[in-house]
Amino acid sequence: MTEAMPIKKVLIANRGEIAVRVMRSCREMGLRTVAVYSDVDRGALHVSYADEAYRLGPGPATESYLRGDLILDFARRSGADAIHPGYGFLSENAAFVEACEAAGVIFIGPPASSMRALGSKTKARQAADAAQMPRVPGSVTGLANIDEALRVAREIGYPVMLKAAAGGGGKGMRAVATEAELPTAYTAAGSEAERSFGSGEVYLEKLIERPRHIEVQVMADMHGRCLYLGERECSVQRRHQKVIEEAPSAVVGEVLRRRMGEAAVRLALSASYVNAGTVEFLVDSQENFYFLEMNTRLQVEHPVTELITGLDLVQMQLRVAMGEPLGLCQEDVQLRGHAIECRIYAEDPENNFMPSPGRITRLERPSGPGVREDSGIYEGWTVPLDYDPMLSKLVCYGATRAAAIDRMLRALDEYVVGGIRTNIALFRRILLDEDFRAARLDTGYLERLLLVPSIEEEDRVPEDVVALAAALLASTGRRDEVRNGMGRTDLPESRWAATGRREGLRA
Amino acid sequence: MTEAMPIKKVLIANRGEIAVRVMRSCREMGLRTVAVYSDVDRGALHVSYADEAYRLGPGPATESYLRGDLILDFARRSGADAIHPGYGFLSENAAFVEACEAAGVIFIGPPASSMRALGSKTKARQAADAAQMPRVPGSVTGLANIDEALRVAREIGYPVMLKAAAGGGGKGMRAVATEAELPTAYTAAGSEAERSFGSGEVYLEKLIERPRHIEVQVMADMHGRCLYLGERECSVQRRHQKVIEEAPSAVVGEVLRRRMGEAAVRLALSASYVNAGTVEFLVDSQENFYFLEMNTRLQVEHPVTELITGLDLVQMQLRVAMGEPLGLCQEDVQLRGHAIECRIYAEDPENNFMPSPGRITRLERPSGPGVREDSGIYEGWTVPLDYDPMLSKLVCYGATRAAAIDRMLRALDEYVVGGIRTNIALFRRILLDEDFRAARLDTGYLERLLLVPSIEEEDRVPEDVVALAAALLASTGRRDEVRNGMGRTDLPESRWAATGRREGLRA
Amino acid sequence: MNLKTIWIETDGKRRRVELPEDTQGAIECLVDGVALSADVHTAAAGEISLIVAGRQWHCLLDGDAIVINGRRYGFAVDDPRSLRGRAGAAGGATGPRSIKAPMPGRVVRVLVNEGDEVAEHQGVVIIEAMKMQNELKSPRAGRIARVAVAVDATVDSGEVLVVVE
Amino acid sequence: MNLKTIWIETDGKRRRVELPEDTQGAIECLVDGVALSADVHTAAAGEISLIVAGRQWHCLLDGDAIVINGRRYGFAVDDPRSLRGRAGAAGGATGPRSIKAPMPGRVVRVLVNEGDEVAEHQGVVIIEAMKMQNELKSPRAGRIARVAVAVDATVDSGEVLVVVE
Repeated sequence: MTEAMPIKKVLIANRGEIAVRVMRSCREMGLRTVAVYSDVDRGALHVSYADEAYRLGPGPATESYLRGDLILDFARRSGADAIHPGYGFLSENAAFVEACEAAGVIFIGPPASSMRALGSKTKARQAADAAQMPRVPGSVTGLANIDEALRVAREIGYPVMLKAAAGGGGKGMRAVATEAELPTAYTAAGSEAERSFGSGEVYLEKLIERPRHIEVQVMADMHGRCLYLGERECSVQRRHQKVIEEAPSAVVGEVLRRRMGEAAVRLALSASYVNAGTVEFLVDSQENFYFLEMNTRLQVEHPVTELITGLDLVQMQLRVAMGEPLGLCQEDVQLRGHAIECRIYAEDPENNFMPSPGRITRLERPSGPGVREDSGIYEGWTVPLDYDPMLSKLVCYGATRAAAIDRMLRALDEYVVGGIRTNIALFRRILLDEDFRAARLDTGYLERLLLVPSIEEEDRVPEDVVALAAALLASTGRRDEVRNGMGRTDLPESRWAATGRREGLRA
Repeated sequence: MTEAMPIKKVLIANRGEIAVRVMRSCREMGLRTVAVYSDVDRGALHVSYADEAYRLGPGPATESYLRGDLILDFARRSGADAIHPGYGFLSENAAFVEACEAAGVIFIGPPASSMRALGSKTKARQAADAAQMPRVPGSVTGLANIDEALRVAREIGYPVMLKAAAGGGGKGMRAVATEAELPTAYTAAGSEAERSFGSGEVYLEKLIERPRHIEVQVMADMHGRCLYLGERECSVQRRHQKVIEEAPSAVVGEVLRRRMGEAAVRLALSASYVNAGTVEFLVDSQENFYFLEMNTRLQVEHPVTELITGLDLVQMQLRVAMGEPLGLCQEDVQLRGHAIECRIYAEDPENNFMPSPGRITRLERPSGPGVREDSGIYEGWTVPLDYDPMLSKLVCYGATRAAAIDRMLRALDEYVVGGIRTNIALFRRILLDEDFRAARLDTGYLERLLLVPSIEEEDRVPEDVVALAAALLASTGRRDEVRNGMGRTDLPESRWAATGRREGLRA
Repeated sequence: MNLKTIWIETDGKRRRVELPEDTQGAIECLVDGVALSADVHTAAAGEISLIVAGRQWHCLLDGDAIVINGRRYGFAVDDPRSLRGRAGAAGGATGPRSIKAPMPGRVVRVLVNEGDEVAEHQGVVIIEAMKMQNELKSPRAGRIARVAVAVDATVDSGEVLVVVE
Repeated sequence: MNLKTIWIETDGKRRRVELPEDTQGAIECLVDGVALSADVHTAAAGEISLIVAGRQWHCLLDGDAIVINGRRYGFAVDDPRSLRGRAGAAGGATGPRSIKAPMPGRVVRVLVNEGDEVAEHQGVVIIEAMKMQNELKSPRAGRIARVAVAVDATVDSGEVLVVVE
C-alpha cells in the first residue's frame, strides 16, 4: 500500500480526540504513529492508539504538551519524519515551526513565515487590507494609549469592540457602547490581555450587531494552488467558544460563497500559505462579510467540511506536507447535503457549566447512518483535570439541514456518558429550539437562549415507571453506583450554584 | 418536527441490525416504533431501542418472526399504521402483504401484485423479456422433465446452470459442464429445491463464466416515478452468500450505468412497482449484462448506496409508503466517492466457518472519519443460535476505492468482538489481496482465494512482547477469562476441523 | 406474594415501590399501592429493559439518576439508615458550615486565613479544573474556623475546603 | 527483586516470563531470562497498554488469546495444576474417544445408536446453529459406547455428544 513517501512516521504533538483522529488518517495511509503524553494521560486513548508512545512530563501543559524541545527530541529519537500539531498547544507557535525546520523535521502546517504574517491579529488585518479583503472598520495596529483609542473610536463610530492583538477565546475583549465607557474598558481589556497572553496590546473595531460567525476552509499546496472548501457556520457560541458548527451555512448562497472563498484564497496566497487554514468572517444581516482572523491550523470543526465535501482534510494535510500537489481543482469541490457538529464537553449546563472531570463509568456511543463520532474517551477512563473539557465531537450528516438536525437528536438520545456530567442535554434543547431550526442565528443566540428557563420536554417517562425503574436498578444495580446515588443527597453543596468568577481559558 | 403524516407508528417485523437501522430512521422522522421479539431475543438490541415491544413466541422463526398473524395482531393492538419487514422473514411474502392490505395496515414495500410478478424467478424472467431486458439465455418456465432439460441445454449450449425457481442462497443450484452430467444434476437440484423451498421446479440457464454480480438499486413512488440509485458490486461471495459489497462498481462507467439503470427501471415500471427494490445482474468481461433476479425489498447492502448518493433509503421508503412523491429526479442522483461494506458474522474462518454463537464478553467498535457501523449487538449480549450469524455491518466511505479500502482496514483493526469468533480477520486478508485491490473480481474470486493458504502478515508483534502481554493479562486479568483461556487447551476437539456437510440455509 | 419495599424519591415526590424477590422476567409489583405488571430484562449491571403494557424503556443507572432515552431522571433511595445523616446536614443553617469542592480540581488560591471574619458571598477559595477557574464563596457571614487545603492541592468533589462558623 | 514466574505457551513455544509482584507502571521483567523494561497501564480488566522501548501495544484478553491491533495471538498459561489433565487428554489415541460439540447448537439428527459399529469419519450426529448444519464424524473406527444427547437437545461447545471406543 505504501509507496515511497517522504513521510513514513508521524509524531502527533497533541492529545484527546484530535490526536486519535490524526492517527486514524496516518494508519489509513500506512504511516507509523508516535504519541506523546503527560503523566495524567498515560491511560489516554491517543496513547493506546499509537504505534509508539513517549512520556513528556507532568500534567500541566507547560510541562508536557507545550514542551517543544522534548517533542522534537522524541521525534528525532523515534525517527519520525514529521510532526502534526493538531489544534491548540504548539499548533500556532511559529518558533516551534522554526525549530522543526532547523531540526529537519517536517511540520505539518504552514511555514513559520506565513504563520507570523497571519497569526497575529493586527498583522493579519494588514495582510487582509493588502489582499483587498473587506474587514471590520477599526485600527490595524495596536493602540498606543487611551487617547488614540478615543480618536479611533470616534472615527469609526460607537458601538465599538476592544480586542487583544495576541488574543483568542474571548479574553481581553470588551464591547463599548459609548465614549464614557471606553477608558475603563481600555484598561480592563489591556490588563486581561497582559495576564492571558503576556502582551497587553489591544485594538479597536466597529461592533457589528448580531453578526454571524462564518468561516472558510482553505487548503494550499507547495505549488501555488489554494482551494476553498466551502464555509462553516459557527454562530452558536457561549462566551466566545463555539458550541455547534455546521456546513454549509443556511444563509450563504453560491455567490456569497464564491466571494468569501476567493477572498480567503487571496489572503492565503498573499502570505505564501501552505496546508490547511481557516479564514474567519463576521457576516451581517445584509450579507456583508468582514475579515475577523485567520487560524493557521486544522480546526476542531473540520469534520463538517469533510462530510459535505467527501474529502479527508488530514489526509490532504499529510499529502501537502509531503510536497504533493493538490489532486483536485476548485470545480471539483462540490458540496452535498448538510453536516452538524456538537462539541461534547465534560461540564454541567444545569450547574452553571461547572467542569466535570472524573471517571467515565459507562459509555454508550451513537452509530448508524450518517453519524460520526470523533472521540478521545473510553469507558473506564478518568477524564483529567488538566485540559480542555472536550470529550468528543458528534457529527451528523443529512441530505438537508432539517434531516441533519433530526439525525443529531436521534444520535444524542443514543449517547450516554455515565459517571460525569456532560452538555448533551443542552444540545437537545438547542436543536429543538425554533430559532435554531429556522437558522435565525447570530453570535449572541445561545447566550440569549440560556437566559430563558428551560421548558420541560413533552415526552417524559411516566413517574411510576421512573420510580419502578429506579427501584429495580437500585435493588439489582451495582452497589457502588447506588451508594453514590444516595451519597449525593448528603451533599447539599453538590447543587451549589457557582456564581464565582470564571475565566474561559479554553483554547 | 412531525407534520401531519399518514404514518405515525411503525411496527418493525424483524430483528438484529436491520430492525435497529429502520428504527433509527423512524426516530429521526418523529415516528414511534414497535418491536416484536422471540423469547431468545428479549435482551436483543432491537427491543431496547424500540418505544414498544411485544413477544411473539419461542426462538424458531416459524414460531416468531414468521408469524404474520401475530405480527398483524400486535400492529392492531399497538395502533401501528405501518409495518416495515426489513429483509428476510416476511419481507417477500406476498400473502403477508395481502393480509396487511386486508387489515388496513400499510406494508412498507411493493404491493402484493408487483411482488408476485417479480418475486418468482421464472415469472420475473418473463417480465424481463417483456421489458426487453437482456438476460442469460435459457428456459423461462420450469422444466417439465429431463427430456425438456436435455433439449433446452442443447439449444443454449454447455456449460449450463440448473436453478430452483423458488430458490435463493445457492440452494438447488448445479453447474453442468457436459450433457452426460445433466440427468444426475437435474434430479439432485430438483430434490434439493423440493426440500428447501417446498417446490422442486428448476430451470436452465447458460453458465456465464467468471461473471461479476452487479445490482441496481431502484426506488419507485406511487405516482409512476422510478429512479435508479447507482449500482453495487457484490462479486465477493462464499457459497453464493455476499461477503463484501461496494458502490460504485470499479468496472461500471457512465454508459453502462445508465443502460443497466434504465433497464432496471423499465422492469420495475412494467410491474407497477412501488418502494425500494434491487435488480440483480451478471456482468461478463465484455460488459454484457444479464438479468438475474429482482429482490422486492430493502437489501442488506443498502448502506453503500446511501454513502455514495447521500440519501437515506429507509426514510425514502417511509415517505413513499406515505404516498409522497419522490422529491428528486434522475439527474439529482449524483454519485460521489466509494463505499465498501463488510458483513461481520459470528463464524470462525479458521475453522471451516463454524458458527460461533455465545456471549459477547467485549466489544470495541470502530468510529471516526468515514466509518459507519450498523449493529445489532452490544457488550454482554448472548448471540442466539437460532438466526443468521450476522452481527453487524461495517461500512466505510472514501474519496476513492483505494481510500475506502484502506479506511476499512483501519476500522477492522479497531473492531474487537471478544468471547465469540468472527470473520473480521478474513476481511483483512481480502482487503490486502492484490486481486481485490485491483478489482479483479468475479463470483468465484473468494472461493479461489480461500483455497490458498493464508500467508502470515508482516507486522506481527514480537514474540517476547506477546509472551509478556499474555503473562501480564493472565496475572492481572479477569479470573474467569483466564480460566477460559486455560480451559481451551484441555479441549483438543475445539480445533476440530469440521469436514461435515454444511447446508447454507442463510437468507 | 412476598414483596420487598423500596422508597424512591424522584421529581420531589416520595414513592413506595414494592417488588418481588426475583426481579427478572415477568413480575407483578406495586407502585404507591397500584398494581403494575412489568417485564424486566437485565442487559448488564445497572442496565435494564423494562416493558410495561407494551411500552419499552431502556434504563441505565448513572449515579443519582437513571437515564432513559438520553434524559436523566434524578432519584434517591430512601434508606432508613441515612435519615439521621441527612437530617444532620440539612439542619445546620446556623451552625458551622463547610465549603466543599463542587468539582474535582486544583486549589489555585486561598483567599482567607483561619480566624478571618467573612461576609456572606465573600470569596474564600479559587479552584481550577479543565482550564476553568471557580471562586467559591462563603454561604454565610461568620468566622473562618478552619482552612483545610493549601494552594496547589488536588481536591475531590465534596471535599471540605474551609469551615465557617 | 522478588519475581513471580509464569510459563506461557504461544506460537508453539514455551516462554518463561518473570514478573514483579506489582505489574503497574514501569516494571523490570525477564522473558526467557532476558531483561526487559516495560511500562504497563491497565485500562480495564483484561485490557492493558504496554510500552517497551517506545513501542506501544494495546492488548486485550479474549479467552485463549490476546488481541493486539485486531490480530489474535493464541496462548496458554502453563499451570502445573493442569498438566495432569492435559496429558490425559492427549494420550488417549487408542482408548475411548468423546465426540464433543465444536459449537453451541441444537441436535438435529442422531445417526447412530449405542452398540453400533462405526468407521473412521462416519457421521454420528448433526447439530445446527445459526442456520448452518454440521455433521460430526467419528475420529476413529470403533463401537458406540454411549449416545449422550437426543434430537432437539441444546448443547454447549465442548459438551460430549457420543463416545466411541
